[in-house]
Amino acid sequence: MNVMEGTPYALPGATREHEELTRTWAPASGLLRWFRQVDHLIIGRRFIITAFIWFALGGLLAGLMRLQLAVPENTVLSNDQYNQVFTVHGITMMFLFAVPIMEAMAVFIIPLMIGTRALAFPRANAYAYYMLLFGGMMVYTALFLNMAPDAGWFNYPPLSGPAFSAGKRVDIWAELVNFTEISALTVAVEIIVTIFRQRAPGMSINRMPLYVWAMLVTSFMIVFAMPAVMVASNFIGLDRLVGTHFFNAAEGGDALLWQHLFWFFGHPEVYIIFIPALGMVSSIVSVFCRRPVFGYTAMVLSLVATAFIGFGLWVHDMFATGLPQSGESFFTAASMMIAIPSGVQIFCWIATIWLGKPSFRPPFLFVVGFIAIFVIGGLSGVMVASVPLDLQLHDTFFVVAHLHYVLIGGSLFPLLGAVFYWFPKMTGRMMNERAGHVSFWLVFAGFNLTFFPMHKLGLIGMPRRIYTYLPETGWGPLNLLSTAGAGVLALGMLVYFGNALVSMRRGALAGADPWGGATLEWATASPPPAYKFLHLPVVHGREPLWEGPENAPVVTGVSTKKREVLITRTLDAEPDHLYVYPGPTVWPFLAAVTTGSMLVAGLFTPWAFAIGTAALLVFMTGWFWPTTKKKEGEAPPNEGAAAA
Amino acid sequence: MKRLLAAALALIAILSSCEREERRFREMPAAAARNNTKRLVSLVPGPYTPDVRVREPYGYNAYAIAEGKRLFTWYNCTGCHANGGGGMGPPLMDSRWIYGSDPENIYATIVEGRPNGMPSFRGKVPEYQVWQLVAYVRSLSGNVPRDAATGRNDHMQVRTQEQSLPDLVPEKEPARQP
Amino acid sequence: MSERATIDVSALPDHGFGSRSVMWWATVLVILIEATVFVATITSYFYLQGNEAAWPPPDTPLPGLEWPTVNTIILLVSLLPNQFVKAAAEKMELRKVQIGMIVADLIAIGFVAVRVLEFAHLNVRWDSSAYGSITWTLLGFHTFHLVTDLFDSIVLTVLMFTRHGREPKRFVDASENCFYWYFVVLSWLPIYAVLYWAPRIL
Amino acid sequence: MTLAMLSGRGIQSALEPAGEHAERIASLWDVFLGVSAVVYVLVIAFLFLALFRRRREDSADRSRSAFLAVSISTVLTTLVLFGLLVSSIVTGRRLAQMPAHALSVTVTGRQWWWQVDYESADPSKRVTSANELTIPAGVPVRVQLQSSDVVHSFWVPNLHGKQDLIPGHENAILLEASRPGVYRGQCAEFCGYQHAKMALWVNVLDPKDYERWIAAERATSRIPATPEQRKGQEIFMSSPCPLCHNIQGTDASGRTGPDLTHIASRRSIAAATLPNNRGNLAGWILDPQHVKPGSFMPPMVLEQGELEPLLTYLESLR
Repeated sequence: MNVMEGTPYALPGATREHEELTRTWAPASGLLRWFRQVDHLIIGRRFIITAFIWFALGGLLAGLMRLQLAVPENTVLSNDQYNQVFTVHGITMMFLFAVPIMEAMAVFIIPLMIGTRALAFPRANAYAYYMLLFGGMMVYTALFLNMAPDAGWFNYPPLSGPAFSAGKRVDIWAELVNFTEISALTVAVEIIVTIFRQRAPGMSINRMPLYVWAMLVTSFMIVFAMPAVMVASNFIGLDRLVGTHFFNAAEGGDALLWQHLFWFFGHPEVYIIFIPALGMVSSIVSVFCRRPVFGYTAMVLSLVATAFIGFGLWVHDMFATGLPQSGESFFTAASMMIAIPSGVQIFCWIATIWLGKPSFRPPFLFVVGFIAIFVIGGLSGVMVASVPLDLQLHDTFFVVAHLHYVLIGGSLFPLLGAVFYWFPKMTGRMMNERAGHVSFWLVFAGFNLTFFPMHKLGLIGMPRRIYTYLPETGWGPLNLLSTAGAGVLALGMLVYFGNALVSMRRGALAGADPWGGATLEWATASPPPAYKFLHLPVVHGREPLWEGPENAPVVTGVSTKKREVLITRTLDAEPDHLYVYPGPTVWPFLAAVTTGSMLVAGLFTPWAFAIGTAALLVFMTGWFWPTTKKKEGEAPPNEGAAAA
Repeated sequence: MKRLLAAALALIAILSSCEREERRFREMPAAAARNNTKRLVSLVPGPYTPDVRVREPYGYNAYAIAEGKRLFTWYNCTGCHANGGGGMGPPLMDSRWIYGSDPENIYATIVEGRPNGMPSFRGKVPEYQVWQLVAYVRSLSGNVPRDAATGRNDHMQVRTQEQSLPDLVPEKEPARQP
Repeated sequence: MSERATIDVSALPDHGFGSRSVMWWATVLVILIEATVFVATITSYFYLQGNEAAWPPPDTPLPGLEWPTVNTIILLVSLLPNQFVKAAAEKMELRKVQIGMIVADLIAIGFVAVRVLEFAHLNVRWDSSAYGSITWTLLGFHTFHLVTDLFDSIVLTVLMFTRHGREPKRFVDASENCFYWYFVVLSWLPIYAVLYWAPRIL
Repeated sequence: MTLAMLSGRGIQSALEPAGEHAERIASLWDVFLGVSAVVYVLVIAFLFLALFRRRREDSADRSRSAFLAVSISTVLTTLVLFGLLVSSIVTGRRLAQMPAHALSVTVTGRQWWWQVDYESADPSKRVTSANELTIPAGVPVRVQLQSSDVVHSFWVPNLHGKQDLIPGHENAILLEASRPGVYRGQCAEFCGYQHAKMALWVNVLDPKDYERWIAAERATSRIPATPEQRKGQEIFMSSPCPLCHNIQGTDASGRTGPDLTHIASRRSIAAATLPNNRGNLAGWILDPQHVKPGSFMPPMVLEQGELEPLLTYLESLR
């Protein structure tokens, strides 16, 4: 008997198919299996765990900062250490955690949710994972070697330039950006292609789940935003390594060029982190209120509008640099306008809750917490969008509070809810509900206790990124309160992740669909078999599992002897052709090792890039060389150029 | 054996990057001392042996070399040596050393001064800053590891950055007596 | 339940050209990413130019115009074999694809050779001013993706002569490779205009 | 808690305006805060209603009314945002107005202190000082902002918002203090090891007092009057100090550290980090890296009996 028995799209008595598919899609085995996996479930799980490890380390650094700032003139950290710690905290959370975790969740969930057997370009996906892993390892090795970047995650020249940052610290920043952006861009391409070409028959573009929409929009934002920061990081790398003058005012360079390039990436980055979370919220609200999200079209349009406006407000981070006033008014208007689509989504969720029957399971609690916190972040966002107010608030703890309300409230809360929600799909077991409630209340209380006082600290003059402050500033008591809150927050996180770790082994068995979900990932076993769906589903609506899946047709005729996936048309998802994906291989790992070595050696000599590119091309040839007569490579060589 | 080798290599990498990246803001009193506490005897038979207590503490410290670069301008070394190319004073970026390329010799040159124009900075520049200057001056002729040398500065460019300067083999110095 | 409706897809083809193929989509996205890189770099070029009273800065000669112009012509010529290969690949005519790809590769190698001369005639060093930096970087970026694509094309050409060359997928690859080459050529035109004509006209 | 937090008290607070610009920003803040509070309460009230309303077993479709509610909320949001936008732009316009006549001061950001130059058409009347900006009350002062190294940001919350000091760019900010007093400002853009201890004091004087002050400031340094002071000056001149510091009227003409001509009249040392008194001065001279690790002031090693005269001399520089 097979694990798919009883799932809605499995034809009964398909034991032979089950056995053949299991053999065909078997993950890598043998001594080197860890380096050869390409399946999106395995890579996705690793991606998620790795990103959460970086999150834990970044959180520890945050704890160190809170300890240092707890009282005036504290000496937990020296100024040199503090600068490294706050910089690494920032780059960890932005580059190593936030974007990767959102992509990692999608790598795991999206193919299941749209009813296909694999993520497009499985080997590139493995490569992207190793790049994230190596990038994080590089930064934390550097931190232990006292050579972590120390010019802030925003890394403004001239401070980050060769004249004011000695040694190789800032170069680590520049290389990390290359690591993480290669990873992020690769995954973005995979996700877009998967969503466009591999949806189950019948899932036309107006029937895609909102989470799929959110990831589609996010991936496009990544495609357009990340190149700007790669250009910037290469500029600063060249300035530091071979003496170019992009940011040297005396030779025609300009420090503001950096700020434009960086924030052209940096502001969309916030929405790249936030939009997937909106998708998660929609999934959770819908399931736990037992009805479709109210206003599907409005939700989709809001996502798209957010993405577009998100590219129009980068100067919002540069109001104090003395730019022309008319320009500033435009960016104020754009920054305020982006509140409208966010508002529409909040209203639609409240309407959904109103119309539905909410049940207060932990994932839903995290969503309620999200709304309560995120609205504060949104409102303080409207405040910093106003030029006059921003002149006072910019670069103070008010902004620290604002961005944590937006990023923790807007992204981490939905993410914690989503992990709770999809945990059974990932592990086959449920997380403990009671511990889930406890962790929610601890995180919620701890978060507000930590970050709400920071609004006030900013207003009474506390700038960001200071390693200490004088007693007579009067900032002591609120900082102490904030540090205490950080303790509660950390405790809540411990409970949450402890719960996850214990439940992984001992949680109650979940079954295919523990929550009564609406979307296709709940139509397969938990955890899903390597081939995901015994028969590919055909869908007729936005909530296929709520619309009588037993009566829906299924797809037959996809080969059980090859790793064949069904390619469907972009808009209406009509079956188009069949395509064979490759099996386990070690090449992505080798290519990632080569890329990583090239980037690390590039800290020291520009020749590393010439030699590294040559080596990489050789590896890519091995990667794309067709393996056997029957199994074929998936990508033509120009994929190689992309990854290089 | 292999593992041992790998561990040894890793350790070397760790130690060297620690050395390179350290920021020593607050030097021990010995290094911060004013170097006018001891007088050298002006007449020494045989080749000159400078009196040096600390032996080149900053040869592989990127921060100290960068500080040396800053002080090179701040203390107006550029007035005579220009940006290393030389002017009223001898150039510092070539392989020719009148008084020797060893850190101790350069230290002595700065602290003691030299005939024909090099003033003595005894008592004017704190000990550790002299050593920072020594490290920087040596970097001008490619005598410090390239990964610790400074990059370009933020002013008009007069020459290639220190990092990219070619390594110069110093001219043979007379063998020193023990 | 055994009467459940099914959609049998076993008759569907195992490849598709153009926008039907997943590779085409990946190529388009890669092109979008690289185009964004070029746009960001060209925008930086004009941003830096806006800061300077003279461009190129005083005492810096203009970049040599001969070699890049020769190169532009070579690149435009390369479109002919490129289109020939693309058409042949979509009709799965192996011999034509093989010949066309060899010709296209030879032209591209010629282009890279002339590119070396272009660098030699930029008349500025990357570390002498921001003008030099952005000029070298922009030309460097284009050269980088030119060289990688040339290498890929050569590998694919070799593949076309092996037993793998007959697989339909190889023809899809060849077609996508030509598609990408269009981008290499078309992205060169604005870069050529910026690097060699902007300092003369603007 | 929320209410307690909204009342402002602090050493440098945007909520206690003492100048025209800060007042305008503070009133705009009040508007935004009020509107935000109302919006937040409404959203949370609706959320709770939605969560806990009593649900009857009726099958009537309420999505029409939900559609209406969402539409109305969206329109209201748009209107409120538009209102806020207009009020913000109006305030922004007012802040941007530069009067034709204003006192001119140049502030240069340095790692990690502020150089302050009081401009005058007559070169002999220019005054250079550090870490303290003295301005007359009720008079517009145009502060030119420039940086000699990295990006800094000039921010005196009680008087105005911040403005960046960017190498290669000229920025300016207009201050107009409404009443005499002492206000603190601090660098607001991360600038390296001592970003945390790069502050300055702003003394707002009655215009008449200001005239007196600037006249005194224009004078060269006091000539040592007592033997102890004279000895101190000798020690100063033979030490490394003059390589970086300037004392007008003496041989000390360094330009890389703060000008010490009238150091004793200043409120603080080390960029508003320590109150200016004999003990702190001694500590700063002997071990500056303890107070501000990474700053460019090297420690002085003094012989027995050198410190006291040196301090006496510095304290005489009023």
